[in-house]
Amino acid sequence: MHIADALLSPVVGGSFWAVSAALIGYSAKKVSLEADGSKTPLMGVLGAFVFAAQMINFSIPGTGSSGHLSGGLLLTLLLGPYRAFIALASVLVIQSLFFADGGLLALGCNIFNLAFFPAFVAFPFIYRIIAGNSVSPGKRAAGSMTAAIASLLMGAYCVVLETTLSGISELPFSTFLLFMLPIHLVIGIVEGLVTLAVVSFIMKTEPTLLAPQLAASSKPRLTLALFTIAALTLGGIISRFSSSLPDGLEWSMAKVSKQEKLHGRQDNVHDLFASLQNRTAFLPDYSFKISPNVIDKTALSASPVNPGTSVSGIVGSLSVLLLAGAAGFVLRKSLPNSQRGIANPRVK
Amino acid sequence: MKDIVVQNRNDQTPTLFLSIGDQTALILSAIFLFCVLSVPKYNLPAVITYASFPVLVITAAHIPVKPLLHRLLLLSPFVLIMAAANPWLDRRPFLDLFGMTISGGMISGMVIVVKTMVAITSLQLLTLLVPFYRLALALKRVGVPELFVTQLLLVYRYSFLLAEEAVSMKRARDMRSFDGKGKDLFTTAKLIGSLLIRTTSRAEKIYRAMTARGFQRRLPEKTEMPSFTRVDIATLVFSFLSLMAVRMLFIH
Amino acid sequence: MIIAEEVSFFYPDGTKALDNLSLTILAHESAGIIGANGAGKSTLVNHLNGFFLPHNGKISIAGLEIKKKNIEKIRQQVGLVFQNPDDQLFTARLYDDVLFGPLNLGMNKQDIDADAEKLLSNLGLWELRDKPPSHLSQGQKRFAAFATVLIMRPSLLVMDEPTSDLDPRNRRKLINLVNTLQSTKITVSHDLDFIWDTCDQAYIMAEGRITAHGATREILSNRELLEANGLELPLRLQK
Amino acid sequence: MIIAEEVSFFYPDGTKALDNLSLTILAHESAGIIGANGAGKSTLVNHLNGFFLPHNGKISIAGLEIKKKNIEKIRQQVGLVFQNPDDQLFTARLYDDVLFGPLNLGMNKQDIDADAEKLLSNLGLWELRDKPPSHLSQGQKRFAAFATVLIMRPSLLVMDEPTSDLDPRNRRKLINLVNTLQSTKITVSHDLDFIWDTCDQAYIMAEGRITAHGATREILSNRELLEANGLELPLRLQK
Ligand SMILES: Nc1ncnc2c1ncn2[C@@H]1O[C@H](COP(=O)(O)OP(=O)(O)OP(=O)(O)O)[C@@H](O)[C@H]1O
Ligand SMILES: Nc1ncnc2c1ncn2[C@@H]1O[C@H](COP(=O)(O)OP(=O)(O)OP(=O)(O)O)[C@@H](O)[C@H]1O
Ligand SMILES: [Mg+2]
Ligand SMILES: [Mg+2]
Repeated sequence: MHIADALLSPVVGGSFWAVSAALIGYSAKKVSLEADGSKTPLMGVLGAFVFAAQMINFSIPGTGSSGHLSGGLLLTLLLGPYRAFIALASVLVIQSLFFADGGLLALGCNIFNLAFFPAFVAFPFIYRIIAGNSVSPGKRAAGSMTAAIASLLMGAYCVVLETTLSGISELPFSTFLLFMLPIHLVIGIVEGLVTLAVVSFIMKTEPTLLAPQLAASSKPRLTLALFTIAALTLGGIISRFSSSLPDGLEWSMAKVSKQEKLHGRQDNVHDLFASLQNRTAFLPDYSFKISPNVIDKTALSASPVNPGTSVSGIVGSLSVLLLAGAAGFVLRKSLPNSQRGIANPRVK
Repeated sequence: MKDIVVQNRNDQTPTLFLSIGDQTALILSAIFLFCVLSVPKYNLPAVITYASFPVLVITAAHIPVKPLLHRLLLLSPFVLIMAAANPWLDRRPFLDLFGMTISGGMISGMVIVVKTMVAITSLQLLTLLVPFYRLALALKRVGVPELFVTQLLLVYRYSFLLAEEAVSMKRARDMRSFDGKGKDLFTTAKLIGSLLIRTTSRAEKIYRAMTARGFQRRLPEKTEMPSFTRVDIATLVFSFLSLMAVRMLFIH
Repeated sequence: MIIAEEVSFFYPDGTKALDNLSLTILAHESAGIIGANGAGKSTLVNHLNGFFLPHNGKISIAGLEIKKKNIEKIRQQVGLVFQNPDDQLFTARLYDDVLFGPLNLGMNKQDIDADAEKLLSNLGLWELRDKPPSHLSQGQKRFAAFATVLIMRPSLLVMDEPTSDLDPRNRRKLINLVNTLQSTKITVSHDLDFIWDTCDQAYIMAEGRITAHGATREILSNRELLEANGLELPLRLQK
Repeated sequence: MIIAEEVSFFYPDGTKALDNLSLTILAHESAGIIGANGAGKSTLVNHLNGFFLPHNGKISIAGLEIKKKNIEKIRQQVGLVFQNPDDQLFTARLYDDVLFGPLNLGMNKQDIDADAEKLLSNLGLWELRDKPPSHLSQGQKRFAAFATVLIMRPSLLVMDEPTSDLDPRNRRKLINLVNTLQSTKITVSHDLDFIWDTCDQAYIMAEGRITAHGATREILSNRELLEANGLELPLRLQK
């Protein structure tokens, strides 16, 4: 489930960008430490494989609809956590660029939701604990199912969290969560079944492909996973608070800061933060809303006060749009062919 | 989905009146997206005004509009549901339009849709104007780890091959599947397993084909480009100023 | 009976692969389609099973127009052997591949097993039945692809370049096999001697349309006609 | 000069594909290798470029033994056209594929461009140069694969089933082209008439070994010998 750019506020999108970028850097370092160059092409191929596998749909029994593999757990089983994380992240980058799945700002969130959980949580702390390196089919089955379901549920939870924290959608946290979790439970079961079936198929026909999994690679630290989960739970609590009112993160930040003011703590820090944002003016104008009275005016009051949004505002903006189109047309016509280099004519 | 893959590969690189470097294009797109996406939830005019940037590029660079529109029609249902929920959940009157009351949710829902379209379009433009391998090199220059960039290039390169492989396997299956028999989860899982095996053997064969023709680890780098020129800097400054101007005008 | 009326087809990149093509093939006819590389033969073949739908014009097979809603019915009748056997074989075991179609058609497992054994032995593949198709030699793959289709007893059999990669003896075997089949047959091939031996009617294709048609031996001995369409006389008639 | 001495090779599943094969091909000879499907021809071809290394015996090319450490040198001399063109073409644009080898060899870009234009025009592919190879017709792919190898001017050219999927006129073009090349040539083919037209020496392969060899016309007109090896007379000699 890809989250889309337009549902995210820059603060939330940016934070997850930072987290995912750090994880990529971390994994890249780990992988280059392993110094097994022969696996680099394999990573590339398997990343592309995830893509291709998603084109083969199957019918989901009893529903009349069809689904496809998301592949996170499968790739981790084949490549180990670090390589799998990098491969999955690269798939998501390409999907965002070429398939309009998600988007640039949402990339951080999507990498986190779809790659972090299978690679760094579900595989090392669920699959391996249940199945270990055992070849017993029962243990493998239990391991894959649990791990797949858990990664999907955690991912879905994060989608809800990120969306409500952004406050662009009006859906309340708990409603949204109640909507998402059951769906992803089903998707998780299907994912687990398919992963299991694919793995046992490969075990039978080309067992050498599964070697990397059996040769235990170094595993991510438990503390990292625990810490992340704690942070996300906390986020959930905040969201639950905030989502009873619009403007999720901003509102809750306001509320928190208000409480802090009441308690007379951290006043300076908050002021500094707010004024910094004011001054840069570039960071979301949400900074204005952090002061509670603005919220009262724009978000909570029932009267239309936003001066930007009026009929004339919309008409104005539409004419700018038309003008821009016309300007482009003029620019195109006015230049002789030879002057119109390719996107970058310096490249030969 | 496959059509989209195909489309991108066949299109000639469109032309633009400005010649800016790839990093500049990348950075500009990022700044632009950031501006668009930080527009407050009820400010429709600002989002529409921002839409004029991609529109300018489309007309100036002579980019075929039809495929772009086609892509926009594929808006993720998830986004649409979220956008549609807003008018439902937020019914506070916001605007009076010829006696019709427009609610806050309607506006914010529309803002979501327009933002999505603008975001999608601008990424499409980036990928149309800058071929992928150059985009990847640009990423390397802005500090993305080399390992990751190589990975991106490999995934991209193999995707086309494997997409075709997957499509032909799916076709072979569909040709002999009837009444839903043959398309079930477990048959498909086997199919995916075979795809995986084929994938790796295909990769091996490609590797053979490459080494047979003198390939040694690195892809030949076809590009040598200066990092920043005056044109780049001018473009960056000018775009930045106009993006800020829109903010000043529309976002109070 | 297969009827194509003014069919046009464009690939997404704009290539016009079929250009107002019209064609009628009678039931139980064995039709040969010949033409230069890139003439659009495989594109036409892909239409006969509904993989491509015409952008203009229409095609019908035994009275059924080729359309989304008829596709499954059509695929039950039409057996298509692709030009590239890799497009046809997809399971991890040759035998599973052969059984896949009949099982989905709901045929009786025992009958199928008996059929499969006969067919595979006949084609010299019985010993290889447990191999993954990707581990076969190219000619073995070609016969394997043929088997996966033949076992479904299609009432229309379409073969795209069936003899390439076959050794001379297997090619001969194929000629005999094809000649014993009672179904309507369409063969696309550059092996004009094969067409000579297996087809009643020959259709010449060039630049996306049918440019000539008639009795096979007449068409194939008309040197000027063949040369005008980028072809040559069959080898048996040369010298 | 290519010398193979008692070479054996097994696939991982145990299939014995080469069985004590010995063979000598002289420099500047044009050698044809023929044999039934599954005889091991493609397996042998894969050895000539060091993709497979023999499990027993040894092979040397122009005095260089095929071994890990010589592989790079050998690959600069040997041009190999695979039986399946999909194994050969891998870039997103035909032209890039053609240039890939020469660029890696460090040839001069301008010379390559000129060469490529001449070669592609000659093969009728110049107009198609911007297409992705996977969007070509099967015969076009075959020629494309040929071009990617030919442009490197290998001193040993190995072609596995070069005529399949070619239309009669392109097949003729290939015969002429091959006959003008000065390099040592090894052609594996089921198209015995092609072998007849292009090869001086013919080698028959069966079950992983060479069972007969001699002047092409002698071998190819020996009906009993051919039939004993699962082959037939060339079509031109039939009837
Ligand atoms: N996927 C594709 N995208 C774009 N063009 C294509 C595609 N496939 C084929 N073509 C083009 O369409 C034309 C017809 O192709 P087709 O494969 O039908 O030829 P053919 O008659 O089967 O040739 P051959 O004898 O070589 O198999 C060719 O010019 C080819 O380049
Ligand atoms: N990857 C593989 N794994 C196992 N067996 C294989 C593999 N590839 C080929 N074989 C087997 O090895 C034998 C020789 O195969 P090879 O491809 O060399 O035959 P060939 O002479 O080229 O046949 P053709 O004329 O059909 O191309 C065949 O019996 C084949 O089934
Ligand atoms: Mg064809
Ligand atoms: Mg072979």
